[in-house]
Amino acid sequence: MTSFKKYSNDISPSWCPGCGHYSILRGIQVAADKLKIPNENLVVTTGIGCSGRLSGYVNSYSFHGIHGRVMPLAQGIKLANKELTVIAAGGDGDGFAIGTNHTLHALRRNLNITYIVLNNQIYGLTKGHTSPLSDQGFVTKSTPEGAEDIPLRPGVLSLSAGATFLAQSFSGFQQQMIDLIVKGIEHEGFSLINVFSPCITFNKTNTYQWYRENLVDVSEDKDYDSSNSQMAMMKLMETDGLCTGLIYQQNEENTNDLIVDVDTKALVNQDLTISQEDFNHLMKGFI
Amino acid sequence: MTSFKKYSNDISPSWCPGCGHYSILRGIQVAADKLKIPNENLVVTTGIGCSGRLSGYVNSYSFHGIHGRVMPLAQGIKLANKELTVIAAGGDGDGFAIGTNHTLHALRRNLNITYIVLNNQIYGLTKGHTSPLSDQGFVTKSTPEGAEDIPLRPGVLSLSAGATFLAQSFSGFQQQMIDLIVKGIEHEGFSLINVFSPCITFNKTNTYQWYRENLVDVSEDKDYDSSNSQMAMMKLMETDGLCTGLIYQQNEENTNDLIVDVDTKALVNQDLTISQEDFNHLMKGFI
Amino acid sequence: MKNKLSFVIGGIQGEGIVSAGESIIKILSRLGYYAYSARKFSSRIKGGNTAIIITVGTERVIAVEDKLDIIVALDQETISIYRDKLEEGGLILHDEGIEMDVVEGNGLKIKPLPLTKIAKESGASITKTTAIITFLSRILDIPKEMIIKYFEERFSHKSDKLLQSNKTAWETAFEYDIELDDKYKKQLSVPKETKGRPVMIGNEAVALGALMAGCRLMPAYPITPASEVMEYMGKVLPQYGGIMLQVEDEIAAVTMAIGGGYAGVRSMTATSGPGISLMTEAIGMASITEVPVVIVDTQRVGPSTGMPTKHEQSDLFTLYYGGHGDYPTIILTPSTVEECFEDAIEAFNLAEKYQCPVILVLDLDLGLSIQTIDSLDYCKIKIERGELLTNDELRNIDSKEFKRFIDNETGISPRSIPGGVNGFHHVTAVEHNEKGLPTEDTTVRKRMIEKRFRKIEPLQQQEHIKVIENGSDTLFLALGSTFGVISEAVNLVESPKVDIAAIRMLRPLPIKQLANLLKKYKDIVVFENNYRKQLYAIITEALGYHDKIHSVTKYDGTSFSIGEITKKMGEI
Amino acid sequence: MKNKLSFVIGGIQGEGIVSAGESIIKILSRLGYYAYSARKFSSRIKGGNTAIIITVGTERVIAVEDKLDIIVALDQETISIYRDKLEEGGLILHDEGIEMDVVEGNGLKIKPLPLTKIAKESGASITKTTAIITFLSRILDIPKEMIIKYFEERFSHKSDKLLQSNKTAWETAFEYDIELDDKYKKQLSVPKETKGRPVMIGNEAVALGALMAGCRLMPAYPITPASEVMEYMGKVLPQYGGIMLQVEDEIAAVTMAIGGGYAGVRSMTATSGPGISLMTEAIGMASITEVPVVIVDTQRVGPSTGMPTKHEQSDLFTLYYGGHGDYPTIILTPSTVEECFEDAIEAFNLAEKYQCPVILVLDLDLGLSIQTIDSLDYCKIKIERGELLTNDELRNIDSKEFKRFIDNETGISPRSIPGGVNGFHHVTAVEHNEKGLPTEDTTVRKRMIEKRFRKIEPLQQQEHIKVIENGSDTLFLALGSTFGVISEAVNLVESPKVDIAAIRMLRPLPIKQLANLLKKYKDIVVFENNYRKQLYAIITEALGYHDKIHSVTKYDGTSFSIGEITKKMGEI
Ligand SMILES: Cc1ncc(C[n+]2csc(CCOP(=O)(O)OP(=O)(O)O)c2C)c(N)n1
Ligand SMILES: Cc1ncc(C[n+]2csc(CCOP(=O)(O)OP(=O)(O)O)c2C)c(N)n1
Ligand code: SF4
Ligand code: SF4
Ligand SMILES: [Mg+2]
Ligand SMILES: [Mg+2]
Repeated sequence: MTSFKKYSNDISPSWCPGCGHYSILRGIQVAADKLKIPNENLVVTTGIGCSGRLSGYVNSYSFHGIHGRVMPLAQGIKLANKELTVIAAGGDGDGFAIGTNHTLHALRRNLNITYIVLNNQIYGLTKGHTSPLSDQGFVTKSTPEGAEDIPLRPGVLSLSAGATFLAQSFSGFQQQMIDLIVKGIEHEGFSLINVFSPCITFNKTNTYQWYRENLVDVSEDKDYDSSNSQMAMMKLMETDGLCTGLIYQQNEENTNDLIVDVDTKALVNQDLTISQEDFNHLMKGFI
Repeated sequence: MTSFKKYSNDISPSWCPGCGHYSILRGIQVAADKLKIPNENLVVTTGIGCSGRLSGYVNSYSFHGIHGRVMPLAQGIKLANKELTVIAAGGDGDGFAIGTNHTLHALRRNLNITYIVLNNQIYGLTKGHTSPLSDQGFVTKSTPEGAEDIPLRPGVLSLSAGATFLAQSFSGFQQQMIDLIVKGIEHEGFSLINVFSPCITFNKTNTYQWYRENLVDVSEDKDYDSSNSQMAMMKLMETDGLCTGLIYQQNEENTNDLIVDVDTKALVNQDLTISQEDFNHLMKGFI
Repeated sequence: MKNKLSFVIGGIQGEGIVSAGESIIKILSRLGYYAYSARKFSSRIKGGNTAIIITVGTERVIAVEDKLDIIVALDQETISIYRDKLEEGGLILHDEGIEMDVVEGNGLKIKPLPLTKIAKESGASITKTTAIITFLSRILDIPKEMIIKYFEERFSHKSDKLLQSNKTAWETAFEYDIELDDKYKKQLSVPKETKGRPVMIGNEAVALGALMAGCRLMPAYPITPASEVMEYMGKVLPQYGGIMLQVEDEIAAVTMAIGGGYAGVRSMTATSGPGISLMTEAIGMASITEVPVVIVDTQRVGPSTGMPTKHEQSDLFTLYYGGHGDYPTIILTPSTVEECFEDAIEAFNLAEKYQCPVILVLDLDLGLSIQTIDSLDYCKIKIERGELLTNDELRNIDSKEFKRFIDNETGISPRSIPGGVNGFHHVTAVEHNEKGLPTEDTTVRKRMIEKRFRKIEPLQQQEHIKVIENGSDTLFLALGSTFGVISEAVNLVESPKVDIAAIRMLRPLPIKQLANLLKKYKDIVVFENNYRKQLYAIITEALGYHDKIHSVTKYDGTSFSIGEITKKMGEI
Repeated sequence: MKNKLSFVIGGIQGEGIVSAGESIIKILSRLGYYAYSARKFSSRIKGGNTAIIITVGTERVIAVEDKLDIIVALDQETISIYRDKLEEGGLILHDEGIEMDVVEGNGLKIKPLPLTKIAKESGASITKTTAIITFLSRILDIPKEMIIKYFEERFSHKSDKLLQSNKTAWETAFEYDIELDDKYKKQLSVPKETKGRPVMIGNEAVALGALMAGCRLMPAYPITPASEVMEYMGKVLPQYGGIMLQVEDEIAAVTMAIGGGYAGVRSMTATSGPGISLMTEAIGMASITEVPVVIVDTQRVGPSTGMPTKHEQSDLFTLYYGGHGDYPTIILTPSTVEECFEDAIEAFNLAEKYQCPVILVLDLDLGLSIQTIDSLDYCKIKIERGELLTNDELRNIDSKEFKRFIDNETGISPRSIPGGVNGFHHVTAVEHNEKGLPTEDTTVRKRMIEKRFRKIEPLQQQEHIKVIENGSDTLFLALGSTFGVISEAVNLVESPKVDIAAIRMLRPLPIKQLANLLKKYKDIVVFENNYRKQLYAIITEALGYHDKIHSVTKYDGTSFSIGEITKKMGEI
């Protein structure tokens, strides 16, 4: 089971030893291996943050862009070539501060992309500033008297924006995470996987131990039905977002035929030349 | 009952006759009158769109800014001077396309501002483009084959982002709207009022009649408890957002003391001069 | 008989004024005439005066005349605004409902017409447009069959009821006794050829060019005066396996287009000033990551929300100098609708050849002025994809050694796109080495920034200024729609005529050709619509010669009139 | 005895290297020395080499020397990077754990020290910093009591356990027998005065200046290398009734600040290149609505994400020319930490006086270099609020007639803020008339844009270039931290010395003074850290004189070294 190394480019990550992000990198690599995605058909895009470095360690096409714009970048790639497996990854700041708009609109656009949030509830790369996902009272360099604002909860928000697949996991739960990433990639539509990924250097509150103590696994609830969006919403509200597992997956067929339509070729494979006849016809429209 | 004219600057709006926005303008003016807000203490800020013109018709301080940024503008004003009544207004495109990020973060920041969404489910000013709130299949200039994406629902989204006050109304329900605006202004925290406001020129689907037929009033449900956020969420999900009235108001005291703290003066009234003694003390911090 | 004739149709916004003007232009163009129109509108949907000024001629027209032969007024404001421009012997046609404070005399003829009445009686108020078209075509002596044929085509897809109402309207208008002396009827000379010519706006020409160039992805966010680009693409792209997508904002639009370009699809977006400001950071990303992408900027009045429906050329500075850090882009500036089409194609070729963002800059007048053009040339369509590695080439590559950003002589590194075997590599908007991996090495940084700029240097040596020589030692230089106004002004004078030129590529600036022009001419006068003399400054920054180069600017939201140019010519 | 001494402390990021350097600087500054440091770090949190280079002197230091007297190495990389810079007779102190491939000889002394060991034994690995400080201070012959006093202050707020660990560390380090010949100890001359001096970075000086200027609202979004501005404000603002707020993005940050400025509170935000690109549209809004606001840009390497922790001065173009449309802003460019403080104050006064955005531009070296300064001058603090109408004045106003944007001679219209009776009015980012109402009138548009630019014209005539004359006919001109390097280089040479200057206001450019300088000097050499010669281009665009003005650039992510400047001086 080391064939996932095929998806590693042998560069040693610049993360702090113990950072939760390692586990997610491995999770993506193992999932890719399980699904036997050819390296050249995998595209990993990331935002900016410690999390953003992830794409630089995957042996595939990969794009490390600008802060908060990982979603439009990933969508552009998927729209261009629907045959690719596109995985986007980014920090909680990247996706829920500067990038919130894009995250929500990506959810409602529902293209077949898997978006993994590396959620450490803090800004790692800028050396410990508060994040919109930080809890109230959280003390950081930018909130010396404790964060004031009501934290955003990625799960609830994603469901509200029309998520067709929502999962949550934790860097400490490798197996669960891998399973969910595989499911997410397999889901025919947009999948958001919010992974709690401790920042051991700057977040002294939401530590590995803290998550272990506070997270509940939805699969432990026998009656839980992950195809029921209202139940999913309630679960998220009850646990204040601190639950893991497959939270919600829409049963119905994906309705967005922008790229789903099997009959049409990927944009990148379309013939670019338009015949003189067609051109003349187009010109007629102007006469 | 024409003293609300005090809040009108006598410029005749540039809206199409019959546009839903007229009713909201009047709603704001009447609410201001009911609350006897001195003209100089009222600040109305708006985004860009047909809706954005609203601030130009109110006899008060008013600021018509750039597309999608009405929320940060309004918050800056409120932070600067908590004694002002700040009403923000903007279109569905303004607040839920380009401005989504700010809308959600304003909700979680929970400053004492009232934000009225002039929701016609279309872009009026650009002459009929689709909006993120347009229904699937909606045909516009920019979606000639019908909108593909799952529409955003302002109500559900606002609750998910931590709304402490959420109401919905309709341009056709003046009395309800006025009551809700008054309640919103009185609410000690952020209030979002989503008002369905038909664009009679470009939106031939969501017409006055359509809204009358499709909207339900939450107050008709005897068991409805608007202080129960889970109930509010269920109601919004059940009705696909098509309900009006006071959807949710948090009972608890506002916790955000950025500007609530009664003991501190408004920023604008703070003494700007810092004594030499204090300066020396500050300098000591660097030695 | 006249070779050229000008008229204005004006009224309340929302009454179908522009649509009437467009129809007239289409009808005239089918007859073999050329027309050019200027739109006057405000940033509101209904209400407020709007007008379309049209100049028709037997030869190509690329600006409206200053004087008018006919005013068609549906409101009083139209008369008060345009009265002064009416030629002696001019004609005012107006809806009989409006009050007139202008009186006949001095050759002026005023004719009330039952426009509103006809519309009302026809059962649909929008048939007013049809009535206007009918009356105007009668005055212009356009054959009745032409008009009816046009109407029938136009309304054939509409409901029976609507067709019927319109038919009633045009029939009434045809029958109505205008009681107008033949001398007031405006007769145009017979056109040279009677072949039907296309009617287009710059925005549509850009879109059509993009489509023909193989653009298959266009994410965009609507904004005046650029929305027509996305609207046309939205109509045609699905027919050719492409996608036009209205997205959440301009940042998303450009970033998605960059994603598309990276993944190998020719992608573009279109916007105006506010959108350009928002796209700045991402454009820098496309440049440092060497991704091809095309961005259209149809300019309006700035800064900020500015005057959304008014004309200006004030994004030049920000396009040329803007964005944090140093990075190359290519900026094309078409000056006619035909060039909009050609430059759109060129833009995609340059973007892939030089692997960088290409910005296509129009102004409101060029983007929106409805006009007759000569048929666009299919032979001008060439698709050149630059250094894109083929599958065969990729198969011979060792993926571990692949240097996507190899620092070779030209600076242009062969490129692989996702899906291509062995070609996978990392791309980062952080400074990176030849393999694409992030680096903070000073030597590599220096080499890589030099490589990126080296790529586009050859363009500076090429000829990208269109010059029309008239034997003068003075050159009038402009870009965008201003070139049309200057051309028409020069055509009007007998002699001495100045030489005229349009800059067709703003960045990299065609330094060599400019230097030659500076040697050749005694004076170069730069005309532009902005306050800070942006084009003038860009040229003088690069070339000096402050004493030889002069600047004429206008920044009130309107373009130069022919008269203003003629006056400048007189001053030389 | 030396008047100046330089050393580097280097090791793995996350080991407390910078903190050790900062402590040494603070201790030296308390003794009356001046120090200046340069930080070398990468865009990662732990791991990777980081270093702080420090030059200490008995007189003011404003750049680090090229050569080093001591290397303190906690990793091997530090040695390989800095070995070549070591002076003859230099000293390497290194953690005994690291392998050494450098050998003693040629006057080079190498001394292993038990840094890691001490830290381990003390019970807390972060006491390594304490051990470094202690050893280094022993080598520099700093009185022991000073160090202990410093430590005690520093750790007094920490837990008992931490204090105890540190105490163990410093005591062990003091007792350890270094076995070093006195000749290797580096002795600095006694400072002139022994008064304690403040240690500051440019970012903090800006924040302190802003606070003293009455800034009470700062919404911001973190970004390297500007975050310290918000961090300091976050610490002090609440004590003075103000608010620092980390918001969702840079667009929100600047727009909120504009809201605050409009509502009468002195407001600012701070960012770096990527943030500046995102703020462009809103800055244009502040300008057209005539709202005072201050924006700090501590520049880093661009474009896009670029090199976040490296030095560059490449935002000048976008700040000067960027943003769609034409609008005035004021750009200040401090070149020392003291000027950061003063310019921050000036920025708020100018913003309110001219009712427009003021941008305060630093570069990474100026923003982050820890250094000793002379005490800041309380008397320089002046708060001038410009044409802000008082309540008395407002009471006499007829609100219906109030012209917030009156087009008067200066272009500066008296301003009312929300809450002020009778002063209510409409503000719009659309072009507007004197009352603030939207208009599309061409005459009004023209007048209003002219009014807005007229406001800041007088500044062009003022002296905003700091010139230090040395009797030369060559002037070395720079801005930001480059000025410090040039000064130190000029101080080093006996003669001939060039004259040196720093531009302190980039926009509006001090045309008059520049013209005089151009008359006075035979040659002007512009030094800057960017690829496109941005400062050079801005000056030549405004003034011509291409032959007199020369450009020297460096764009590899590092600032000029003193040696590079000296070399250029030699070439004259
Ligand atoms: C436009 C822009 N603004 C700010 C920054 C600075 N910045 C870099 S990473 C980051 C946030 C990092 O937090 P997060 O996304 O949670 O990732 P993490 O480092 O925690 O993995 C910020 C604000 C930037 N690079 N670009
Ligand atoms: C940055 C930017 N992008 C685009 C526009 C163009 N624009 C003006 S209003 C508008 C949307 C209007 O829709 P909405 O907010 O729903 O308001 P409505 O007109 O329907 O009331 C757009 C896209 C702009 N002014 N600025
Ligand atoms: S700072 Fe935090 S998020 Fe960043 S690498 Fe270190 S542990 Fe991970
Ligand atoms: S276009 Fe629609 S939203 Fe705009 S004014 Fe007209 S009816 Fe109202
Ligand atoms: Mg994070
Ligand atoms: Mg709308």
